[in-house]
Amino acid sequence: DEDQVKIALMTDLAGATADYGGQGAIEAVKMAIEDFGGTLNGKPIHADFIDHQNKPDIAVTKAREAFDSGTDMVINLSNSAAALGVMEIAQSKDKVVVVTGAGSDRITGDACSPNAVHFAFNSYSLANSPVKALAANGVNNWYLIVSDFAYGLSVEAAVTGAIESSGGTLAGSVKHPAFMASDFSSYALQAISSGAQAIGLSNSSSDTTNSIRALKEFGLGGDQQMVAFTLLINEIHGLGLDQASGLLFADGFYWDRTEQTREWSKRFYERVGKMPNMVNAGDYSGTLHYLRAVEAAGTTDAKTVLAKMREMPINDMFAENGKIREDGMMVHDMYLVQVKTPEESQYDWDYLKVLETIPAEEAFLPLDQSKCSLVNKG
Amino acid sequence: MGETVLSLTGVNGWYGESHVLHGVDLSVRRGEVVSLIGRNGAGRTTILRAIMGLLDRREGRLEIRGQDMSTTPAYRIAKAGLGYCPEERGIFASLSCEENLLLPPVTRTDGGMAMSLDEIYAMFPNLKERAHSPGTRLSGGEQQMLAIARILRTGADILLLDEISEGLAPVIVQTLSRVIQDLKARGFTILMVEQNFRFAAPLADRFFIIEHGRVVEEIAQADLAARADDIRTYLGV
Amino acid sequence: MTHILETVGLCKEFRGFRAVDDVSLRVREGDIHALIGPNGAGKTTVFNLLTKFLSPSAGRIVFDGRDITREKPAALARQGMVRSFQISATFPHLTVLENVRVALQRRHAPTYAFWLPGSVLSRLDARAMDLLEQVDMQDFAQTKAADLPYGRKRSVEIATTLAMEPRLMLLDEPTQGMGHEDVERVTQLIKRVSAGRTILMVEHNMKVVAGICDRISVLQRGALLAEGTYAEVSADPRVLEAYMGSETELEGAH
Amino acid sequence: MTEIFGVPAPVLYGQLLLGLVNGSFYALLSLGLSLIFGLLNIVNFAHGTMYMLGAFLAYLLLQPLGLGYWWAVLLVPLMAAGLGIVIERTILKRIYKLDHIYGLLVTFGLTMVIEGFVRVYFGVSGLRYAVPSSLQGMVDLGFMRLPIYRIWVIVAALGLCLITWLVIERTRLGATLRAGTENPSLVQAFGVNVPLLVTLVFGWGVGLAAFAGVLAAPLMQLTPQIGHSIIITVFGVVVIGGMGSILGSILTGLGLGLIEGLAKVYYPEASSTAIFVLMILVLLVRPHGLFGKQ
Amino acid sequence: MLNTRTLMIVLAVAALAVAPAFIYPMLIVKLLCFAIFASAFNLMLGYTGLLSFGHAMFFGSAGYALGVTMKHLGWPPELGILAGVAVAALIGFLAGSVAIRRQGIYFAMITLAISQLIYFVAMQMEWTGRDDGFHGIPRGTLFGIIDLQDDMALYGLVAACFLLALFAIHRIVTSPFGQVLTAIRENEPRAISLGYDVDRYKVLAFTLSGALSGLAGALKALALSYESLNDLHWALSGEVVMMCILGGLGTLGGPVAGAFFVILLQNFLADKVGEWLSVIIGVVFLTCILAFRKGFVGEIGDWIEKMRARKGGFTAKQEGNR
Ligand SMILES: Nc1ncnc2c1ncn2[C@@H]1O[C@H](COP(=O)(O)OP(=O)(O)OP(=O)(O)O)[C@@H](O)[C@H]1O
Ligand SMILES: Nc1ncnc2c1ncn2[C@@H]1O[C@H](COP(=O)(O)OP(=O)(O)OP(=O)(O)O)[C@@H](O)[C@H]1O
Ligand SMILES: [Mg+2]
Ligand SMILES: [Mg+2]
Repeated sequence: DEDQVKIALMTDLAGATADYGGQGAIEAVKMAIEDFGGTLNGKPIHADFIDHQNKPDIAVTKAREAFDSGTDMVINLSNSAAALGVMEIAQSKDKVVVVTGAGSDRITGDACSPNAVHFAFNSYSLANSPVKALAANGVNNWYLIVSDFAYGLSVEAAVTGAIESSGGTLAGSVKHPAFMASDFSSYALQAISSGAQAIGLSNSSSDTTNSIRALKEFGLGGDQQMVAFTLLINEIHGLGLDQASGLLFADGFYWDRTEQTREWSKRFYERVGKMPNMVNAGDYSGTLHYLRAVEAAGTTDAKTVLAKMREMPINDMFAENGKIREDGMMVHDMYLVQVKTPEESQYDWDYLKVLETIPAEEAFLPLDQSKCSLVNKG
Repeated sequence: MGETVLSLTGVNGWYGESHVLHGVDLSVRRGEVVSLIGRNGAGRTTILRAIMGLLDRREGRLEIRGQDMSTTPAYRIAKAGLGYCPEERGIFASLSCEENLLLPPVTRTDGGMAMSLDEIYAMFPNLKERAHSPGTRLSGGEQQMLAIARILRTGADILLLDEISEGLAPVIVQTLSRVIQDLKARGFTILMVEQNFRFAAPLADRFFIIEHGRVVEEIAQADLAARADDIRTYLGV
Repeated sequence: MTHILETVGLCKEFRGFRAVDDVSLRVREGDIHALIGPNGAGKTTVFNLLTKFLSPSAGRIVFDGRDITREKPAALARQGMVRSFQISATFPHLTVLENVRVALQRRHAPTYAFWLPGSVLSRLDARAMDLLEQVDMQDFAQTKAADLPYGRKRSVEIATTLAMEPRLMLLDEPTQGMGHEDVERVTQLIKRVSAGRTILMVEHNMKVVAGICDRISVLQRGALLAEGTYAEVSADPRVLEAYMGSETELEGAH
Repeated sequence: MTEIFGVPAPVLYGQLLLGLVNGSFYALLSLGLSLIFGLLNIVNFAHGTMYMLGAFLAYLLLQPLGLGYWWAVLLVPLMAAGLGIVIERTILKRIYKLDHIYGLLVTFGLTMVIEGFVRVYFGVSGLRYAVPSSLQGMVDLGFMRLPIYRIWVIVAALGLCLITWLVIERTRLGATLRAGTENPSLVQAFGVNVPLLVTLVFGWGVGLAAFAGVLAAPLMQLTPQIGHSIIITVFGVVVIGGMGSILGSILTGLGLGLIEGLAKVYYPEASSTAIFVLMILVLLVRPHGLFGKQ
Repeated sequence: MLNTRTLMIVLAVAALAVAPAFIYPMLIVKLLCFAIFASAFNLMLGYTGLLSFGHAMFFGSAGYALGVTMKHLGWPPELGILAGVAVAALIGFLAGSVAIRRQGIYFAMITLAISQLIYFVAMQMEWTGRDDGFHGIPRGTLFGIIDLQDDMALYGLVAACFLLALFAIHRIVTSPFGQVLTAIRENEPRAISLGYDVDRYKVLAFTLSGALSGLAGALKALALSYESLNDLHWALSGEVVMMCILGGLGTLGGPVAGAFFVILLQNFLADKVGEWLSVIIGVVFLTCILAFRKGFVGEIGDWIEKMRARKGGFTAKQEGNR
């Protein structure tokens, strides 16, 4: 029926990037609906959980089908290609998309859409802060290990930009095929022998964890630092602190940061058996924000709801005074974190030290540099 | 003549779906040379393959030295003392001549029939000369000798020989004829398939005529002359 | 008398082993020419060289006045030099008629036309039946080749070869593995189809050779040992020793 | 510092050595693949999966059972071989008489099933297997510091390759194997238990793959996909070397590791395509592979 | 016989006409695209006996070709599709010329390698959008009159192409060229000795199969307005083999049935069984290969033949008459 709210979580439920979605995402969305009260204007809130199997074309087909059968909002969309594809459809069918699982800067850049909101993180926000923070400590000579695919390159661009603007230098970089290589020793060796002060990992998922391992194996240490530009807490859990300790990265959410985050995270942990990562938290926060906007707007009409979403600030365990800009980016504080040493860690999932809070304005690309056509017009 | 060492009773055989043997009955006694003759495609090769357990499916009774081997897997049949020399010779390309010769495991030592390598080389001097060349580099005739020699080493005393004179120069066919006589003299039991009736005629004690996958006639050496007309009609000779 | 096929100093080495050694063979147009020799003499290798399934280590091959040493096998077939195989070679799941038709198709119908219906090939049927009659196979036209008895397969093969309108037919042991009846039939068939063309064949059956061959070349250890008519060759003591053996009654061997 | 085409010589040597490590994996895997192809006439698409499984089995031995690396080196190949034997007896033996594409397809199906299970039970985010304490540390080779563990990988892999090769080329069993590759039914008619031989060879081949998996386990995060990219590369190795050629597989595997190592220094973007280009080139010049027979 | 065939055709057309009323049209569009793809693949494996393990290269390249010509050059859809087909045919010709040097399993490996090569190249090209995919392909106006933005219009186009492709395959298989292909598959050395340059015929077959796969890929890209690297990935090549085998090789209906089955299974199961999907598909696939080797359509065909033979009074094939 017309005024029932139908949302769909579309993500990789079982594939290689299931940390960005999977069971955690399902539970996060369910928690949001429950916390909202389960119903909206007396009607139950309907949620579908759709597996795009990490294949953009399946995402596009299924999103089209979902929108055609009355879905109002699609959330998560791990995998940038899937996100970009679904955004186009959402625009042509006038529906809402909340991207939490993908990080491409294009989502709020040249491919931005009035129908899309980018919620949890993007490559700029992950790349920019660590570079700046290290520069302030005098670390400004970099070597980059870049995964040779769109996301890796987008991170690389953001990182190089940040290095330049903070007056650093790039000692070199090496590109590796994305998700195809399991042997990173060669890249690690090149990185270490470059003598750079910081080695940046412009890759993601298993590529990042394997890079970290290889760097450790070949004796990274002393005055050389590793910085990851896309890392989830699950991956640290998989790596173990002995491998990951000392690693610096930017994160959008850490479960053990405040009382509010802890409370929510423990509820999440009970359902999933893992602590939430920033995508999980984003899924929860995004769903909740959407539902609140629908309630406030009193309709599911996309234009009206999107306007409400932009108008209302986001205040929950994920974001304090988060705000959706006209390019679609939900800007919020980010955190520069460092992985604890095994000795520092006191209890399960006690993995990170929050070194610094990066205010929203600094964490995200300033609007005046945006490539988004929505911004230039406005 | 000795006791029956090999007998088939009501044997049916199939290649995949196609039913080729239709109730074969035959038996061979110790020390005998028996020849299966018939037209092309009559099923003679198939009978030998049936005995060796190389068909896709076989039914009926197979006895070797009085033991029922109807359900014995192929690799055990050889161990009962059978040596098989296939129609296509089956020389292994990746093995040297000598490796080919040494390939079949010695299965029976009790019968005392196993020939030593020296004895074999004495019988086939060419093989000694080419011992280290790859098997398929041998000429057709040498390959044929190798195929026979190979099964003499194993201690098998019942030999199944399929068209061993096929495609060989007359001069070699004559040599082979002598080899068979020699083997017979040593006490081997031989079941051979021959297209070349004139090669088989002086060697065999008995002949089974095969047609459409069954034995249609049995002729003893002594009756050969008398039954010449019958044979002619069966074989079109 | 013209020679349709000539080899000049043909050699083939397999990793140091000379299988064919300086063979200069000349086949006269219109003859049935036999190549005989002990096993491993190199007969099949010579055939393979002639039909380009192997390339020679040295020497030249001249067919009908043209040097064909570097020609591709298919091109050779198109020029009229066609080989039939030692092992029976038919298209097993095609009918006898289709077997012959495929051979006719290459010359007389489109072969690359993937846009035309298959029915355009039916105009070859009459010609195919004609060929089948020549080998006495007209009654089997609709039988699948796989279902034919051995000797009949040979007939199909020969009909197929004839469909190529060959000027020179190469037959490798055409009677090998055949019963007496079939040997007889195929021998007569070869004789019959030799009219107007040249045939070069390898054959161990001396009866066949004696019966229909005009000229005989004897190979031994890769080299040409003797050449001549059957009477000449069979009188040569070297041939007797290397090939035919002690039996004077030659048919006795087969 | 001397430079070779703009790369400092020590860096280059280091990369070549690392290439050799990868090459050892390729050699071990393609050897098993060749062996299986030779006797079973099956292109084992599941070979990469067996490699992955080897690594996960090692993990499984460690986590619930507490059996460490050396136990894994010993037990995992046996366990994998056992699984291989079960698969051969129950599934593969049904398809021997069919065209060999069925072998490829059945093993493709097996890949989906086995990998699916591993994914369900272990997840995808990657597990960690530590370098055994006895092999920790680095050796200073002068031009680079090489982890001891990698030296062990080269030694173990090449040692096993050598043993396998010797068995096949120099022993009676090997001769029987080679003969079985050509004409199994005839070998059977000579009294050799060929079905058993086939089963054992499959087990051995799979065991080699699993051994490679155990060797690899401490070198990377274990995800169900680790077999994917390597199997495609190994197919390439086998085609370049000549399918079924044992020595060819070993040498080509090592050679390819070295070439990849070079590519990663001079033109890293091409390191993943190098093998395919090489493969096409080789096939244009030598259609049967570098070591293949006609 | 002719009657049953006409009946089948009428039924198929009727089914295509009413289907959108019951099933989500864009899903049928996808099904049809994969059905064309699987049928094109069948032209290689089923009728020529060559297993290509790299057919995704045609499917994907055609999609990119359509994308580039329509988005950047502003070509209309009919020309975009043609461009896709042409590019796929060209790749088919080039890849075929290399791969044809080997047979059997080697052929499979080489095609796999070539398609991987194309995959990596596409992955590193700026204009493909790399793994972000090629976005925003306009659907355009067919022949300047039919606006394909309308899903039903698009469906009509795809359905028409589907029928056309099946007819084309049927025609190719029964054509004089098809006859030569059969001969080559049956006995290649003999075909050579009859003067056929078999490599050329195989390359042509590969090219045709590539072109038709390209048609499928181009249509899919047009329908989704989107093209991605997945369409070039070897997993897709594996999937199309699976479709053909499941449905039945060497039959016209088999690949269609197989494609429908696999896609529907993926479509409906994925959200329900989650992580178990690949296990389930794998088991289904294995069972089919081991138990119904001829595929659904092949097994049903056999069964019908058996029933017919029983009715007609034949008991078994004639035997023992040699
Ligand atoms: N591998 C096979 N598959 C199917 N049918 C076969 C096979 N081998 C032989 N046949 C068929 O079985 C029948 C008997 O063949 P067999 O080889 O036993 O005949 P044969 O008497 O030895 O004749 P030949 O003179 O040809 O050697 C023939 O009709 C043949 O076509
Ligand atoms: N591919 C090859 N590699 C190595 N040696 C070969 C090869 N082909 C043939 N030979 C050798 O060349 C010699 C001639 O072989 P060929 O097959 O031509 O003999 P043939 O005269 O046809 O004998 P047969 O009458 O037995 O058929 C043989 O010694 C054979 O071992
Ligand atoms: Mg026979
Ligand atoms: Mg010969």
